[in-house]
Amino acid sequence: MPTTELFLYTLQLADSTLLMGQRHSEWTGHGPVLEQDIAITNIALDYLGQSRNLYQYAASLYNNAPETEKAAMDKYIPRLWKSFQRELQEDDLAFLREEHQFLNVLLTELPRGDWAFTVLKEFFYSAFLMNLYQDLLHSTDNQLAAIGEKSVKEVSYHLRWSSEWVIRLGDGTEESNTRLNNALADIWMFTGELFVPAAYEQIVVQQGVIKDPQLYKEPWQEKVRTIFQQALLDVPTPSWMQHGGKEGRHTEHMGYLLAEMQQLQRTYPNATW
Amino acid sequence: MPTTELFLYTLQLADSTLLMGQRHSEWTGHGPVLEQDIAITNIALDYLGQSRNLYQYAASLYNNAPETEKAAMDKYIPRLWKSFQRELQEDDLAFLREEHQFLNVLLTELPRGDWAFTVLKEFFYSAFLMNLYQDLLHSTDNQLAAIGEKSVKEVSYHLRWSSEWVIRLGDGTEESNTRLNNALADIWMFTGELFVPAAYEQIVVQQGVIKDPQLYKEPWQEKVRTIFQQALLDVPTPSWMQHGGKEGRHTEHMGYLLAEMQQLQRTYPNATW
Amino acid sequence: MTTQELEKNFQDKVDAEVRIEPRDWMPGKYRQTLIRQISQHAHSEIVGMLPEGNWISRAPSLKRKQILIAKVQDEAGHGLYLYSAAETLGITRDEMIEQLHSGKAKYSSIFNYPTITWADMGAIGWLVDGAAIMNQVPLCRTSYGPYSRAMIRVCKEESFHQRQGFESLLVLSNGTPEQRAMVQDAIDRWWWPSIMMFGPHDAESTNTEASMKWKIKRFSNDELRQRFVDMIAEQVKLLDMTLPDPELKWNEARGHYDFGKINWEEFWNVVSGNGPCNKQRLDARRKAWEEGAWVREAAKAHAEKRVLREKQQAA
Amino acid sequence: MTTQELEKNFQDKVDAEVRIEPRDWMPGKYRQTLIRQISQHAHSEIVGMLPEGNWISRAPSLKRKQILIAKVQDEAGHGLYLYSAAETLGITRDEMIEQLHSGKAKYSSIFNYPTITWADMGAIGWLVDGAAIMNQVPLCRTSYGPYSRAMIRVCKEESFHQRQGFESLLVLSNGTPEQRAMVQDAIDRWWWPSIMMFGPHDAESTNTEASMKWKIKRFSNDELRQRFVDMIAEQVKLLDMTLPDPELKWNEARGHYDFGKINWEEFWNVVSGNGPCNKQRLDARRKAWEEGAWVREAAKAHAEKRVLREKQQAA
Repeated sequence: MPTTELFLYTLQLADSTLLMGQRHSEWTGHGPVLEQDIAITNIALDYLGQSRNLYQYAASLYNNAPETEKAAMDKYIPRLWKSFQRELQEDDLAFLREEHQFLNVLLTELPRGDWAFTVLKEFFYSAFLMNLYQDLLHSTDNQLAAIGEKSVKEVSYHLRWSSEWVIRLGDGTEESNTRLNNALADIWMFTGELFVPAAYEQIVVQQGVIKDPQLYKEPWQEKVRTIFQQALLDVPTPSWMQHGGKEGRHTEHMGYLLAEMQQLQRTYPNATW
Repeated sequence: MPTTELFLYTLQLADSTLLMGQRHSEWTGHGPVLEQDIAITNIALDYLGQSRNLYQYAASLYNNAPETEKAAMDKYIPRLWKSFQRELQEDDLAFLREEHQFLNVLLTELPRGDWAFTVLKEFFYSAFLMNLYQDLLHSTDNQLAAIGEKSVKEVSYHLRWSSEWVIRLGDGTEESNTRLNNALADIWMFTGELFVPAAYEQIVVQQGVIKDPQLYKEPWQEKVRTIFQQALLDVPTPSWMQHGGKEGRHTEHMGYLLAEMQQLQRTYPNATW
Repeated sequence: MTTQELEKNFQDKVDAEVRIEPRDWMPGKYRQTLIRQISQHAHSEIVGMLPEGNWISRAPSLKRKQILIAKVQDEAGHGLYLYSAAETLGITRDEMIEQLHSGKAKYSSIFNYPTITWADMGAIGWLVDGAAIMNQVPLCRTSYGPYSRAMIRVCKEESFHQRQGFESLLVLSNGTPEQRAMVQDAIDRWWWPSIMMFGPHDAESTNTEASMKWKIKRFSNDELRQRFVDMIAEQVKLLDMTLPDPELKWNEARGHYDFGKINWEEFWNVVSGNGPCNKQRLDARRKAWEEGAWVREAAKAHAEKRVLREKQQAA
Repeated sequence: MTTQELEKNFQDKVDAEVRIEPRDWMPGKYRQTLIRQISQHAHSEIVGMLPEGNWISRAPSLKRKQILIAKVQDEAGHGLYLYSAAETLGITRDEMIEQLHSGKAKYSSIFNYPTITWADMGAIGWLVDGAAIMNQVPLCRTSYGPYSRAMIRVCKEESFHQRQGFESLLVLSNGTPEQRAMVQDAIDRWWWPSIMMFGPHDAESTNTEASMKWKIKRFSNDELRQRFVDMIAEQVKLLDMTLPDPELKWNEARGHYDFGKINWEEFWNVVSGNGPCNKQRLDARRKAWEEGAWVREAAKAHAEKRVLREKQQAA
């Protein structure tokens, strides 16, 4: 079975979870109250852990692929790594790829925003991941199944935590409700991409490794309806959605994020830290 | 005459003017009103022009130095450049040096802030540069004299423009006065460094190339007093001052600035743009 | 004079290529059309500062940083001329800005695409400014005097920008494989949006007839688009790159390049607010305006104080 | 009981190493001293998140990013235990935070230095946490029960952090010349501020006597500082680095390292607000607190609505 598509799909998840962790950890030390500073940091740590597992798996897929397959994957491998003369590692993938090689969904690269933005983004993404990981548990791919099993508990907590916050802010003060609605206006157009499979994703679906993400749309909408009702929020009517992240076309925010995150590895390539 | 100190002094001015330009240009497209968007952008462009002249001069000092001198300068030269096998150029100095190799005064690396912060910082720095460039005109070093001559008119405009804005905000509304006072509380401690010569600066003074920057303190204070009086601002009492920039010890803001500014050159070293 | 006489007088002047000036009588519709068109153009300059401004802090050399900043600054200048030209028609700059921020006034949809790599700076100069010039050069002879004079200044600078953009791409196209890939990718992303800048096909275009008659407009959308395609199809060869259109082909009989079908669905989608950056751009403009409010108020308050003081001293 | 009897009773318990608990009688001065000390310690944990937090987004590997985030999070946890311990003495967390923000309460001056390179993360773990542990281990046996129990948890985690910090420096010290230079530079910058963390020399130290008697404090500043110097002077050899003190030398007779004169002027300067980052740190804390106000209010409002609704349903 060709592994290029599985490799890309794994990267897509790895990139998305990395950026969730990266953005959430911008709150560390700056949270609205100590307990929530700790909570959002916990979630950031969970995402980072997931992304490490996924990058490690992606790296091993590449390292173990036949040379013909590697040629196809090379478009997504940092050019600089080739000069290192060693196996591909998780950090090469996270810190040396260029922007167009990142496959995360756009949702995950958006700037941190205020607390309303963060909890709503977390709610949308964890409601999606919850379904995904629950299915991944049963994947024919053992590694993805193991990662799903490890992660589903974490995401279930993230979803509960963020649902509660969405309700709290929606049904809190006038200001918190307004801020949540503003966040919704900013984020909503980035949710559609979650359910539209990229070309490589369709192939992984056909291979029976994962389910078609379109199947997650219905239960996701149901969850959104339920929580929004309690949060006194209107579910936006179907509208135009942003896309491109899964194919490496990103928002203008992405370049800044990478410049900061990758700076040390770019300045001192292949050093040990 | 040894050129290492002159090289470092030139870098110090080059770095400081570059960062003034870099920070000011963050306003481009975001100014409070179109005419002032254009004005602050003009000032940014003037600073960039000055920094290019200074970097070019610094690079030529290095390229033409005897090997023994080069060894002393190497601490401030980007390591990566050595592998390029060509003469040192202005962009190597701006885009490939590490943070501790930058010698700009701390004042110039502070985040953009609001309009009050920007105009006050510009006022403090151009009031200093005005004196400096006026003397540089007569420097025994022909290159510095030429740069001084070219720049003094520009800075004279910057000083007039920023003085007018300081007065306007100080004697404007209650809010603008408060903001200007907040800016003053943030910036004042970074003004002392302008007048304290670094070790290499002292040597350039001894060589008779430049005047002792301590001599600029008195006229600078006089200018500040004059403008502050019209701006209804109190001149802060003498207090503790920050320092370190001229020796390569920077604030926490510096790393972020460089990560962004240098990203492309770090990612694609020695490419032509 | 009766309205009919005034109208005839007006049209005679237009036909004789005499410029209409602010104090001259003009039909209400002419005035409205001009206000809409000039302010839309001014807004485009101002919003257009954002996608390019996005790369100022990251420009890869000091020289390129200077060039880019100066270019964005020129756009501010164009905005200024154009707002002034529109003001001669009896609308204030603040009113126009308010219309931009409320979404009532439009600006060129091209600026609702993101600038993702450095090569986008070159591609914008070459393709976007290139298309803009095609549209704008005829406006230097437009019937309304202040507009025509503003456009003469704008066009001079724009064609300089276009050459700079092309030169910048030329350098990249002679660079590393990564730089070449960057250029091709930028062309791929900017090509179709650029040729959409000429607006809908003539058959679907509203307002064209009156604008032609009043010499606000002098060539149709499709005419200008064809000129642009012909020009770029040649220039792209110098870059050793390709345009992302398999149907692009020289047509000997027509003496023009044929080209593929435009995705009008995307065009209308972006026009109606659904481009990748519509919200981001307007939010950025509104933010700058709101955060500048206290500065404008302070400047006004100070100016008033000065006037008052001078009066008191005089008294 | 008379106050004298109560005081004797209290001191007997302290002397017998029986922990004082929140409901026990205690001298007013003891309570005040504890509130000041514990809240100052809690504030130090919270402010201490900032210099390390500064490198989270830029950590050079995923593993190091995790470790760093987890460490900063632990500091938040320590802040939480300590605020809780202080609250048992009759002050609220909000009151303490208000004292921090107004400048009335202090925090450890060490956090007023900037973190300039990645090696600072290791140096803070090794030197700053190392000095903190020296100070804190004796506090695990401090006379006030809640404080003592909080410190047991804190110390366990802190010593883990210290080992991690050292390990991180060890990796860098085996790395490239640039990494080694980074380590030496970090040690040069953090060494003196670290040994100042033990406070003034015993002769100049106020409050020490009463604190000793009440067993809030168990060793003098100079005793602890000497222990720290002895420990670090050995450990630095493993890094193949040096401490920036030409007078540092093993003294066979004393069985301790001698070390150079501390720059107390710098110490008092930083304590009194003039460190490189005093304003920056407090501004950052105030900003987080102010920007979080609407979140805290919303949470409170929602909780009240819930209670009300439950009551209405019950009725």
